[in-house]
Amino acid sequence: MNFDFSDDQKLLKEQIARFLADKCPLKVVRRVLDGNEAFADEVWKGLVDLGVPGIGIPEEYGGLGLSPLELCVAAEEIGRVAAPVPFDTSVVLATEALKLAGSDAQKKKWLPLLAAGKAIGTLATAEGAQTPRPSNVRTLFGGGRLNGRKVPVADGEVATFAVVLAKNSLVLVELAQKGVARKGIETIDPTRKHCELTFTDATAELLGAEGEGWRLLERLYDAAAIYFAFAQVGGAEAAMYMARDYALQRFAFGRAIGSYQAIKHKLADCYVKLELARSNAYYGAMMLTDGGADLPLAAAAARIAATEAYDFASKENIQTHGGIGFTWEADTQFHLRRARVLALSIGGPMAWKDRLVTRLEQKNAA
Amino acid sequence: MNFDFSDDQKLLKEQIARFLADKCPLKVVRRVLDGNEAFADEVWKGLVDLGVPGIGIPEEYGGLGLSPLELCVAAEEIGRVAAPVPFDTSVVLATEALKLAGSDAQKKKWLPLLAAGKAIGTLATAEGAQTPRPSNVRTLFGGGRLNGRKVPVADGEVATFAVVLAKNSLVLVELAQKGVARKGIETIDPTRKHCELTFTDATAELLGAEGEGWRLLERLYDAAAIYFAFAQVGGAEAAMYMARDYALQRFAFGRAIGSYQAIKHKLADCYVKLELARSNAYYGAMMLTDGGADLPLAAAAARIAATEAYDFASKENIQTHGGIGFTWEADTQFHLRRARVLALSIGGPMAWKDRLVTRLEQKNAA
Amino acid sequence: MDFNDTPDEAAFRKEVRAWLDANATRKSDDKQSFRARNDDPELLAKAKAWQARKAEAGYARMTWPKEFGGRGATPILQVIYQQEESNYLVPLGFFDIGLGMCIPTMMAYAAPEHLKRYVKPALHGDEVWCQLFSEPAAGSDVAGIRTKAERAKMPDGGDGWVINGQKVWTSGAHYCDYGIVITRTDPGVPKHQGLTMFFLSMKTPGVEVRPIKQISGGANFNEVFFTDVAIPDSQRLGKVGEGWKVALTTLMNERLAVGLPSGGLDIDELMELARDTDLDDGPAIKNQQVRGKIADWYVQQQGLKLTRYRTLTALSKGQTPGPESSIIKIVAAPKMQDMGAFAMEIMGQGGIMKEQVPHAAGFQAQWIGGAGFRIAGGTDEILRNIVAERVLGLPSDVRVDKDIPFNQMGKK
Amino acid sequence: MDFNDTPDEAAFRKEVRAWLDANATRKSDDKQSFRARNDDPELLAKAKAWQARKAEAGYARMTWPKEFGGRGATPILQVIYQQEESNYLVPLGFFDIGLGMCIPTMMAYAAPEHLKRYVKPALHGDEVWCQLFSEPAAGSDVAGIRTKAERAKMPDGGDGWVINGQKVWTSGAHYCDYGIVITRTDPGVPKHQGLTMFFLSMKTPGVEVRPIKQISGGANFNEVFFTDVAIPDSQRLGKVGEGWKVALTTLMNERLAVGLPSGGLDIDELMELARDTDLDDGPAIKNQQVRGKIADWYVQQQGLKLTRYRTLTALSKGQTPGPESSIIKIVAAPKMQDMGAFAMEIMGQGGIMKEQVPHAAGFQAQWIGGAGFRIAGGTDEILRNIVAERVLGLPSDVRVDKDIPFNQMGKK
Repeated sequence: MNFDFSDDQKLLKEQIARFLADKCPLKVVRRVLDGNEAFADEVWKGLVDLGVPGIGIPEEYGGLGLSPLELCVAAEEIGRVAAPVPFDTSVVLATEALKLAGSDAQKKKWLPLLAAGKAIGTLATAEGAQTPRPSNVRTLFGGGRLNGRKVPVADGEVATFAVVLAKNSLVLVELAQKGVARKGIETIDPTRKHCELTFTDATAELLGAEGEGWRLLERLYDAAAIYFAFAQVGGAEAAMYMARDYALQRFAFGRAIGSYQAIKHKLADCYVKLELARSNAYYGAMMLTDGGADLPLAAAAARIAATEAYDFASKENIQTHGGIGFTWEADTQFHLRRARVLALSIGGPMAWKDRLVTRLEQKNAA
Repeated sequence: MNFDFSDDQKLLKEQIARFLADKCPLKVVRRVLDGNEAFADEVWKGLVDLGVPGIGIPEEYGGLGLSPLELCVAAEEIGRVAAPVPFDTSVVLATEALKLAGSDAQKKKWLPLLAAGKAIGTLATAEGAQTPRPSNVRTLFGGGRLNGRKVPVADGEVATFAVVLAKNSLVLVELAQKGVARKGIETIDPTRKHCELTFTDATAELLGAEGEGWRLLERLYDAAAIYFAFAQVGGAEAAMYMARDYALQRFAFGRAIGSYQAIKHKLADCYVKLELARSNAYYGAMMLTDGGADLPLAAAAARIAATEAYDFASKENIQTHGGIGFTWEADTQFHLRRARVLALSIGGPMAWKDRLVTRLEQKNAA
Repeated sequence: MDFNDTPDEAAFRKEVRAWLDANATRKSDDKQSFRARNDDPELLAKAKAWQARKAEAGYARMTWPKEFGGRGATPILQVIYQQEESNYLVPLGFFDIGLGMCIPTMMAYAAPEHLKRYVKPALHGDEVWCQLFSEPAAGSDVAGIRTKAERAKMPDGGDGWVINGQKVWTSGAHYCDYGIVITRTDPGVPKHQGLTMFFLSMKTPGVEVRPIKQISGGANFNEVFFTDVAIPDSQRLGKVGEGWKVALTTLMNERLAVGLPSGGLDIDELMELARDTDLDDGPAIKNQQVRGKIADWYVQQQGLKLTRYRTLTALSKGQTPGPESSIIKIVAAPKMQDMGAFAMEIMGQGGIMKEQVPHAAGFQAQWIGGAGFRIAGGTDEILRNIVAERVLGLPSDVRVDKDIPFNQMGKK
Repeated sequence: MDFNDTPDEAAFRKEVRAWLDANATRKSDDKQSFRARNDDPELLAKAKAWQARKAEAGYARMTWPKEFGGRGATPILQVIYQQEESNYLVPLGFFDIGLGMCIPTMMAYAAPEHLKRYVKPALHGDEVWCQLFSEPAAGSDVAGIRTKAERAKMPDGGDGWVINGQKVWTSGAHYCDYGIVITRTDPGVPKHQGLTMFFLSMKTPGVEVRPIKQISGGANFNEVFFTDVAIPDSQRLGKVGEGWKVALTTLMNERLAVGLPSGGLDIDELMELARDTDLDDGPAIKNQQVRGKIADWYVQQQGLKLTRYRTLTALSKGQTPGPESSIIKIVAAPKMQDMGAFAMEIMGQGGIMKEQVPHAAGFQAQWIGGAGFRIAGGTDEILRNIVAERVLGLPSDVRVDKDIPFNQMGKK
């Protein structure tokens, strides 16, 4: 039984954690919240120096060629500090999409740039406030040209390219061209910038075979669900300990509020959800690494548990803080916002629960 | 604003409450639990003497001709003591079915007997462990003959007649005939006896028009949902106060367990659910009395809130009691069992929630 | 059982409606609002004008005695007035704390000449009052306040006090003229015993108001700093050391003021969203998980509305309402938070965007505002304690600070 | 990251499997069980025989020192043995408390001659032990026990004790030969200080065992009454007044013993039911509310199983497991109760019938048994306290009884 990360992986985790604790305290997240930066540049550069974007990229494409497990530990630490960097977009979604569906030429072109932090990629699927379905996606690709509108797109304003869902296919489109208009939009989480992308006869190319978009997206989301789960586990743990620390030092009626069962049991519930999420995330990581048959089921379980854990911890962290936790000055808000963005960005829990049961039915039928 | 029962209704409520407190303490329920009685005969007789079965029956049919409000207060008190009597079956389901769908001849024959407690009626819809639907009901009526099997049927062993769902119609069948076989079955609540009824060319007659069964059943269930909601509110309140009283006298670590927030907040939640249920039940009672357009919606809301309140209070009453609450000797079990029987007998919360939203859609479309 | 007025109530309602028709504009639908933003100075002026008109007509505080501009009326009449007024486009909300909490406290404790001076301007909207209770280290535990008041001579030689400290979460302090403030005058006795209440002008030198920006972006609350604020002893309310008793009067009035949260998005808008929005397998409204949630929240929404009707029934009958209204915020606050979050989930990834679909920003505001609503005016936890103790008669929490002098209370 | 054995573990597993194949019958599928009913006397005899065979082969308590019949092995080997054994049709469960809690307590505190006398028969299943701790007035608060032990001379003139009182919730007392019992020897000191532990034969005159019937119908627990039960001082474990320290040894071993609830119905059976059962609108499995619940419970079920694997990983590496296993019963108990209730709801009104559909009785047993599981071995509330205090480092509840002599503790 070896259901844990290796010592090397733990060392990498500590290294990243140390870097982020030093360079990405929550005041950096606040700077992005209140300012106009696309993301925290120096944090991103540091992560690039540590090799994070290249962790999952094979050595032949300029990456470190490490396993998904190494990327999972990075995700957890980045999630823990709610780092305002294009990790979820570039390192997870775009990189994994290329690995999954890219032609050799596409991989040769983009993966080394992604690994070196010289390109930022993103994924664009939604077209407004509705779950994209084959019947409602209006963005079209044909004759090498892409037309349509995608919103919200995380990091779209600074991304080098986007992987775009066009009807039933994925296409890769470089964003610095005149067929692409980018407009920043407001969202609930100003620490992760989003935009609207409008394509007007933009030059683009298929990523993967034509008509395979939904199938590829499902596989991409399974991988992303697991990496996101680690980010959510990290964030949930941070929010829980933020609440715990406050509960130890805040006094009401002559004693620490952490001595009241209402607070104690609330935080115990945080811990319970966190450990359920962690265990499910570990299994997802293992399946991702082994390409195990349980991968789709494990991904769904990891996603559901982690979303629940982060949502709950981030909400109850504010509740534990009381009034001060609801002020703009409080650091509680970062986890609340990020939890919601991560919860919705690759489909919410309702969708994943349905998916989980479908996969369970398939497994039982097999 | 007069959203309350009248003084006369409250007087009736007190009268019934006094009678039940005296004649139907939980040791009577225990007697039925451990024994072989069909129900607590002396309690039933006393309720008949008080006129309870005739409350909702018009005077021309030998009843008291009172409004649904009077039957609601009776239901609350009967629910409070978890009385082992055929109230839900005979007074609510069978009586209301006759009032709703009976021909004048049928009403003339049965309502006076029901009012006087000389007949007991019941309703038989289920055919095993599945929600009855047009596609799965196998019991058939034709040429005055009924064939099929209904299980579980509450009070079926002692009922004079049953209202039976036969394919798409309701029929009335007298049970003391050779075409009817009755067999007692075990259920989770031995304080309310159930049986299996098998019909073999049993003589029966339509109740309401042919093919109208499902529509009638829906209206019958709306009325029943409201009376049951009052019974559930009564039961939930009793379970809550049983827990409260125990929490005041049980000590752990040198103080009453009712001084711990885990217990305090649990019981506060009981109270919150109880008051939501009570308010929704009141509105149901008002709609039932006025025949208001909101009746279907109010019935569904009353049913959902009351089921939730009783379920929660009966479970957490045991939890508050700890080990002693899980023993056969404890009175906590009566509410746990009864809550579940009432929750499932006319459809569980999931079904009612779907129904509620359908009705909300209809209302909004209107 | 009905929702009808008694004959007297009906007559009064008719009178009110006629007066409102003559003096204000009826809303075109019940979702319309005055879009009150407390930081709009023009709005305050309008609100003051409306308050003045209302007060002149005798509708502003009908339950007050006639000598103070009221009618000595039963609470139900006041409720009827408010019900009717809510159908008109008028600016409200600036005077609730002053008239609901501060002035009643003044009536109970202030000298006759002060009442003569302050009640009428407050009632007529000329002067706005705020309540200065909460502090950074005293939220749920109001009696733990640290703002000090020490005896001092006033420049005119009279007896007075000097106040130093900080208040927080003061609604409307930035536009208020007066406030009542609770202070610690004796740190050497147990915490409830060393408090004293005062009232003061918010323009008194040394009073500084700073708005608090909330996570939601709003800034309706303030921090108020007191630096050597000198006030005469005549502004004391109640005896020295009996401030807690005075505060209880104020807070009891707060409890009476709690109503249903009104306006905002609710079931109708959620149904609309679910009808108009696709999930993976079709319109959200067809999904049984969505239907289940809608049903649960509908039952809560109705339950609260109907519970309120039970309270009004008691008022209408001249009875004391039961404790049922204590459930309102316990239910309404998490419902607000959860419903907002769920609506965002229905919108998918796009649920994070502000102002892309009709109610997106509204549901997001509920989600984020719900987190604050679960805290403001009594946290979920404090309210459950109150229900458990006052309604169910369970014992209070163990109080370790009861008999210890305030300045002896160690943190560890 | 994998679920594989180390080479040593794999070799051991192979050895165990070979031994089990030679000595027991393999289950045909993993849902099959021995249908253990603790009150079947024949079953006990079979269990004793199996225990003896196991002990002879050195598998009964591998972590114990060799002198006591163990192998001085690491815990992971014991876990591997148990994993393998669970695939065979063998009667288990009678010796867990004795070998897991009582005998380790004896090892820590009993005299060498007593260890010589008692350990081997316990290990070999010849003698069964029970733990006599809980009392009617001392459940969560074990240290609040009232059963008295008073010094007395034995008939042979030796020093001894006379025990009077009542224990409750004693598993298996009706078939046990020996027990360890905690008593109050000094009511004049604070409650944790006046306790003393003993062991005794359950056949000692004055010991009376009565089964407790539970709501679920089962009767695996007992009340045990002590009426002038005389035992020699040599049966004392630990010093007089230090019984709490001894009890903590016992209870710590209980914590290590907590595993996953195994057997019973779970997701597979719920899916089967949902597939085969119609709701109003078709097969239950198509209903998104049903799917949502299945998904939630699957995530919990998997989460607990995988959390257990994390613990086993630590054991396999020779490390001390983290606190993660403390979540198991907090999750598993309400899940059992809720899933049972939900399965009944799927069956509609017929959900109340016993034994009409394949799993009806099983789900009903979960619903009703879950209520007990939420209490037994630490209530939901106590377990959350433990997580909050031991894992998160939050303060303990205020203890009003800490320094008060036991006999001075008034009820009000």
